[in-house]
Amino acid sequence: MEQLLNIPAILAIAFAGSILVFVTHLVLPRLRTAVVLLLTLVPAYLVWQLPVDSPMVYFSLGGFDLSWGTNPYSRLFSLLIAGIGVLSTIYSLAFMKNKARLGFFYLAFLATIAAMYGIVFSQDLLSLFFFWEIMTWSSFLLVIYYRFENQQAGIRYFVFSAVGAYALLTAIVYLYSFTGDLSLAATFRVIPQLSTTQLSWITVLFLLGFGVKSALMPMHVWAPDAYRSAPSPFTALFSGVLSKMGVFGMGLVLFKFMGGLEPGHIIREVLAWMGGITALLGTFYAVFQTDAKKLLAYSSIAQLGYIIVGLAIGTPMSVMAAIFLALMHGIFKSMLFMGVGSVFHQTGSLDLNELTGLIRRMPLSFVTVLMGIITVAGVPPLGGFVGKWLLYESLITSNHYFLVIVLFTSSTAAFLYLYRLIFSIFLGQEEREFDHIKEVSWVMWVPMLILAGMTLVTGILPGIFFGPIAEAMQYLGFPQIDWQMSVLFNPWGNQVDMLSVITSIATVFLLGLAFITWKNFRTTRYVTTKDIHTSGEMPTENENLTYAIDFYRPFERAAAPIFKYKVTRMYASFAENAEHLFDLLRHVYTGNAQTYALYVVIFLVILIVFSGWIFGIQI
Amino acid sequence: MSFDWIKLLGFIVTPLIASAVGFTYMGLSRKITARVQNRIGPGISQSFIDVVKLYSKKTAINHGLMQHMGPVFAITASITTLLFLPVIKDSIFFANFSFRGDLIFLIYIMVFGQLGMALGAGQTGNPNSAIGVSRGLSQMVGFKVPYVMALVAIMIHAKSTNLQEIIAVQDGFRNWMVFQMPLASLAGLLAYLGYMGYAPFDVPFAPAELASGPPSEFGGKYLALMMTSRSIFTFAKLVLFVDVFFGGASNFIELLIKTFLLYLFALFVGLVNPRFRTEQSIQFWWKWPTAIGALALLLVAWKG
Amino acid sequence: MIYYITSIALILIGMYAVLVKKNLVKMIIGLSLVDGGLHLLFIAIGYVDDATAPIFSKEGLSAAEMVDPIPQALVLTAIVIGLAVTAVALAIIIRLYDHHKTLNVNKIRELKW
Amino acid sequence: MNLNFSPVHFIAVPLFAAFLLPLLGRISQKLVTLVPGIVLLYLSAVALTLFPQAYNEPIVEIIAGWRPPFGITLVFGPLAAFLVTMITLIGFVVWIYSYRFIIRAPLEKYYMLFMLLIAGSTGIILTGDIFNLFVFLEITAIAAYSLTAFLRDHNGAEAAFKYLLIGSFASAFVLLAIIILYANVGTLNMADIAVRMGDVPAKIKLTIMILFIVGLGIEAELFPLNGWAPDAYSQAPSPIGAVFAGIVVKAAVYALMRVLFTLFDLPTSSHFLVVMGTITLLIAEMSAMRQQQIKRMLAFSSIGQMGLVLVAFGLGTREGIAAALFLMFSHAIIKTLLFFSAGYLVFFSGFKNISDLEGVGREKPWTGFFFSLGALAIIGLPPFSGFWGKFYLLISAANASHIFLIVLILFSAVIEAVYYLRVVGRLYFKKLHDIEIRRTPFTGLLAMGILAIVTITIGVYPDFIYELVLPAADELLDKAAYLQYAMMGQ
Repeated sequence: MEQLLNIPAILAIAFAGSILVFVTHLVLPRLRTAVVLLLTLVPAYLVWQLPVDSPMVYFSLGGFDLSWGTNPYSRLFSLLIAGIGVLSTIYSLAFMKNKARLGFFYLAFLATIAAMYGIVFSQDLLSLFFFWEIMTWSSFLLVIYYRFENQQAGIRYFVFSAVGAYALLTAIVYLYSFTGDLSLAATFRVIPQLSTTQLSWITVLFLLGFGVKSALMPMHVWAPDAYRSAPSPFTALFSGVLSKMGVFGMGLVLFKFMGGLEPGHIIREVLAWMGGITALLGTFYAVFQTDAKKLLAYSSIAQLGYIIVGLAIGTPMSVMAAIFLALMHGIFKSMLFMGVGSVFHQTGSLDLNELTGLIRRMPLSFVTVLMGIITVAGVPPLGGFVGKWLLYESLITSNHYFLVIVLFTSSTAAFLYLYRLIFSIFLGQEEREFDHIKEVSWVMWVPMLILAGMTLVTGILPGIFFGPIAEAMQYLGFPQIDWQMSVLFNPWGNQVDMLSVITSIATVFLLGLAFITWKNFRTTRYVTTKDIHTSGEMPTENENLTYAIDFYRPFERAAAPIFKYKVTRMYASFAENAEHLFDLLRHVYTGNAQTYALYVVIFLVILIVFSGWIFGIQI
Repeated sequence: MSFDWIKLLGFIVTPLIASAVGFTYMGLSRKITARVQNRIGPGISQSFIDVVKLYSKKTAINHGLMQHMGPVFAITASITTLLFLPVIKDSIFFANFSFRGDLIFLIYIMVFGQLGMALGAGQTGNPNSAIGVSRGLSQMVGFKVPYVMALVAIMIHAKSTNLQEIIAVQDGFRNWMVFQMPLASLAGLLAYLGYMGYAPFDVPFAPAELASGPPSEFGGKYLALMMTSRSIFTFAKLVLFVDVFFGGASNFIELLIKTFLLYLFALFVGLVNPRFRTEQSIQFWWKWPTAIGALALLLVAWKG
Repeated sequence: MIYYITSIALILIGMYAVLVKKNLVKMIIGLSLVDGGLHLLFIAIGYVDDATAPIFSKEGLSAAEMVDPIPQALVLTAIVIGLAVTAVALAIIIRLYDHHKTLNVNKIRELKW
Repeated sequence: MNLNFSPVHFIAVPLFAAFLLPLLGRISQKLVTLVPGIVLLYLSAVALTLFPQAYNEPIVEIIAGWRPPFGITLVFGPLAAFLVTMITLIGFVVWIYSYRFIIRAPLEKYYMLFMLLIAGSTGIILTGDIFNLFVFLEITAIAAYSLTAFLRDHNGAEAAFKYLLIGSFASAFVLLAIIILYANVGTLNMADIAVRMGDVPAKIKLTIMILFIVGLGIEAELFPLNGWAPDAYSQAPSPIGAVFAGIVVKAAVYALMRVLFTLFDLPTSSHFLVVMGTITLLIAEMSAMRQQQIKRMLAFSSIGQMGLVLVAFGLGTREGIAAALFLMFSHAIIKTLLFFSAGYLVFFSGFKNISDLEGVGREKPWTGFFFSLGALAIIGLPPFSGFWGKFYLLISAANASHIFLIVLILFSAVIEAVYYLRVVGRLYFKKLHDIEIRRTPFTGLLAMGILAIVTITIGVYPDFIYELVLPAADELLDKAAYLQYAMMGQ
């Protein structure tokens, strides 16, 4: 009985929590912090102690039989939600301090988390969609939280989400017309009986729906602005976890629903290539951003491209890579958004051309961002490397040669924006105007450093993720997968031992550090960043020589042909033309009473004249 | 796991030998360059003298922690790369971690040092450093494309991502990748030019224009460590290319010959070429080398 | 038969007035004509040749000799309704004239699209 | 509970109240505002009392002692019970809202017409006599014309004239249809007509049906016939706009469906309804996209929703009709909420332009909140009632294999999302114009609050309504049973 109540209890607490916080904010603002903390920690704890295969909860709503439950796959994602959810909530406590409309903020924030729990626990398509939509509008509310910012971002986000959600809905009702039952179990049973065409349509619709949320190109245009406009604690959750709901759904569709789609099926290949192109173009766009959050937003799009490639290829190794990357992306991208958010919180700016030399002012944020970019870049020994390695090896061993090139190019280009991010914000010459900047309060840096620690741990011992992922993949229909705590290996038998890697790196690094610190310790001087020579001259105090504007102009020139076509512009012109058409159409309402009367008579005449044809003869 | 003293010794000695070879090559390159330009040039040992001088300098300045650690990052990456490379075929002494010398891992660990260096250079606040980094990273995107194409083609050909197995496949002169897979090798060698950073692809470090670019604010122990790292790294890169394209080396002499010839190739190309602008070099790599690499990939895919 | 023809003619004339005449009052007259035609038609349906009014005015009058009483009752109601509509319409037209100083339907088009 | 309520109350009480109000106006204005509330409260109570009874065993009330098929009957089955209850409850909420809304205008006229509207609408739903239906339709229409022109400072007269002109066409066609019908079957009781329909030649039957479709379609806002609707909605006072959307159109749709389902065989007209409904939906949503005036936009949105309802009816399956009824209910609630909140948001502005809304949301947080909530609900997002309506509709469309239809419906939903969110965006994002803001009185907020709570409650627990609409759908489909009890066994 206790276990039976667990999932409903989690969802009830989580949803009631969002409303409770709203009320608390109105009635007793002092208690708000405590209530927020309590209402994120309690559901997170309950999620943590849920058994992997908790019994299903069945109930009926609106004439449909619904069910909730957990399985290894959903548990994996629920833990991601719980973890990042709690950390970003804690972070938000300090970030949002003294901001306006906190009740509204936490209402939407907690509702989003609750809806995501709902999505992963849903064992039927209706609850899935139900929570999916709640997640959409609650996150929409957060995207438009800063009211004076460009509302276009919010509407674009919403419209794309709506299109995606409706694709999902179409697929769901279409499936329902065959099954007559919305539960996942029944759906899985019926799917083998469908024809290939039907199956393909359903798959494509589902993928469209989930693809929008995971910002798959060309459905990504909402993402940069939406990520940019949302408050940073939420962006962390948004990019880190919310976008993973799309991945969650894709995994479900590609392996659970469409078991019939063997690896190499055209849909899989197309999806994989879309993911690859997303990864490539997302990275290239990120290189030219001058806004830190927008840069990270494009980076998110690109990283999700990798994940989608892995899922689409569908070999055991690639799926493992994809899910691993999904978890890693949840960790490192929320960490990066938090780090950049801290900078924004202290300086009020996200402009890479304006910020400079903050490393000594905000060392902990710097460490976070540093770890973050190393992870994103996929450089060993941090966790990002593990995911990338698995993905590349799986692509090579499954004969996706050109895809691997695309991904590789993308990840090489990723160094560009990553370096620019950290360089422009933290490195370069220090500015007088930033002298007063201090490190953020511990409430903000503790979550950041916890995540940074996670990237290191997963780099050395990726097995702590492999275990749950392997279980989840068994749920998805893969055979038992061998894994080891810290050794990666591919189907050809080649391997990388992360322990020897870390041994080597740590030993050399520590020795080198000891050497360079110990040697001439006394005579080594620290000088300011103004104490440099350029062409033999020293810059004066109010001169800033940091090279930050148009950082990659040569690259931009080289890559110019790629950016000739802008999909955003295409959508915009489509929307504009559609609106013109609509505008034209509404002129049928001429405003003249006589015209309307004429319509009536003409309609009547048409009906009578063509009655046989319209109504059939058999009256 | 039994603890092998030979192995431990190997861990220590391999980098030392590598740096020695690296410094020698650097000295040679200066000499050769001078001769080509009809100068006498410094002695071959000049690089050794330089680095010893730098190490023995008493004072050093830094602009913050990141600059302090930048050279450490660099040397870490260089040595780790080296340790995972099969320097000499089947040698226990040089084996180190090379039985796990995975190519993709190597590609990534090689960036580690460059990233650390770039960060260190970034903190100095010298605009030349930042410009150099910007150019270097941009160029990297250029040459990585044909480079990875070549490597992937070879990995598929060898049905392995492990360097030792790739060497094993190239047993015998005729089975060297240069002959087995000429297209991939051509693409790889063109990318190799970019990797080595000699003209025409030396715009990131252009001494006359950028005051050597990234390292321009480094001095004393920092520069010394960086130079050491660079010497090791140069050697490691040469070994990697020899391993991948020229069948590795079964003894030290063979290794020296092969690496030196490879080194000379880059040097000579540089000596007769002017400098490309950044976007020119990127576009260069994205045209012919990439096309050749793609062709190589297609061929390998077609062969199955 | 003549009733049917007359009533249909009335309806059509009314329709014509509504659809073609630009004057609001004429349009309302047209509506009234349509109404009148409909009422006449309704009565005509219930009409039986040589029958009396549906009142038991004489001894021994059988139901078959009377016209159908229901249409007549209904038409009474319909006439009342038509009257009410016409009254409202005229009131509205007065308001429109006050506001627009015209009765041309084409010129009263502030609400459109 | 042996109180002897009768369905007659639904017509008689408001009718009586309507004629009483002018007299009361002589005594006290306070009474004039209170009495309609009492009447509607009473009607709601009656409706709720009779509700279980109607679902058990339909109540058939005979007027003036003549048994069917000769006399006039009132049929209070599940369908009628559902709709009447909805109407009275919404009427009551509208009264709460109106309580402080109409201030300068002559109160007794307003409430008299409002009562007539209620009486007419309930009459349409309750009556079992086709001519009676016509009469109630006319009562409703005349009240509606007058209410459209109620505010002198708007273009009410123009809107009212258009409404009247087209409405008169509607009544003419309905009357003509009734005449032809009577000429052929010789009876006016709908159940009786349905029984005798078999003898009517197909051509004539078809003509009658077309006349009914056009006549009632005008009131039900079918596409080419709905030119009057946006004008009337936008020019009538805000509560009346809500009444049009929530009550009058619903009654008209009921009339159309009752005629089509009971008098004619359905499948022949169903595809027609689906197609016309879709066209109505699309044209209306597209027209709403670029509207300048908020109430006009709401009007087009209403038309679009009615298109959805027609589509759902047109599917003709049990789930389809249930979906249609659910949609009617949820639309009545949500659109009323939207009209209410929009009414106060633009209260100060003569033109009620959307551009006047800029920044108002921050000055009037609650009203803005309710509008935003209504917007989210009507787009069809969970957990609001709008979602379930659409979902049921889509499910039944999928069961009928109308995949293309689903795509069109969802396409229109996207358009809807765009224009509603634009307005919501303006409420909050733009700078406030330099205008005087009028506070929303408590009664207004109360009315909106009730509706908001209802829409969320049903959104979270739709069974509450869904279990009520299923028997109602059965009633509409099961012609034989209707004939059985409407004829009182004869």
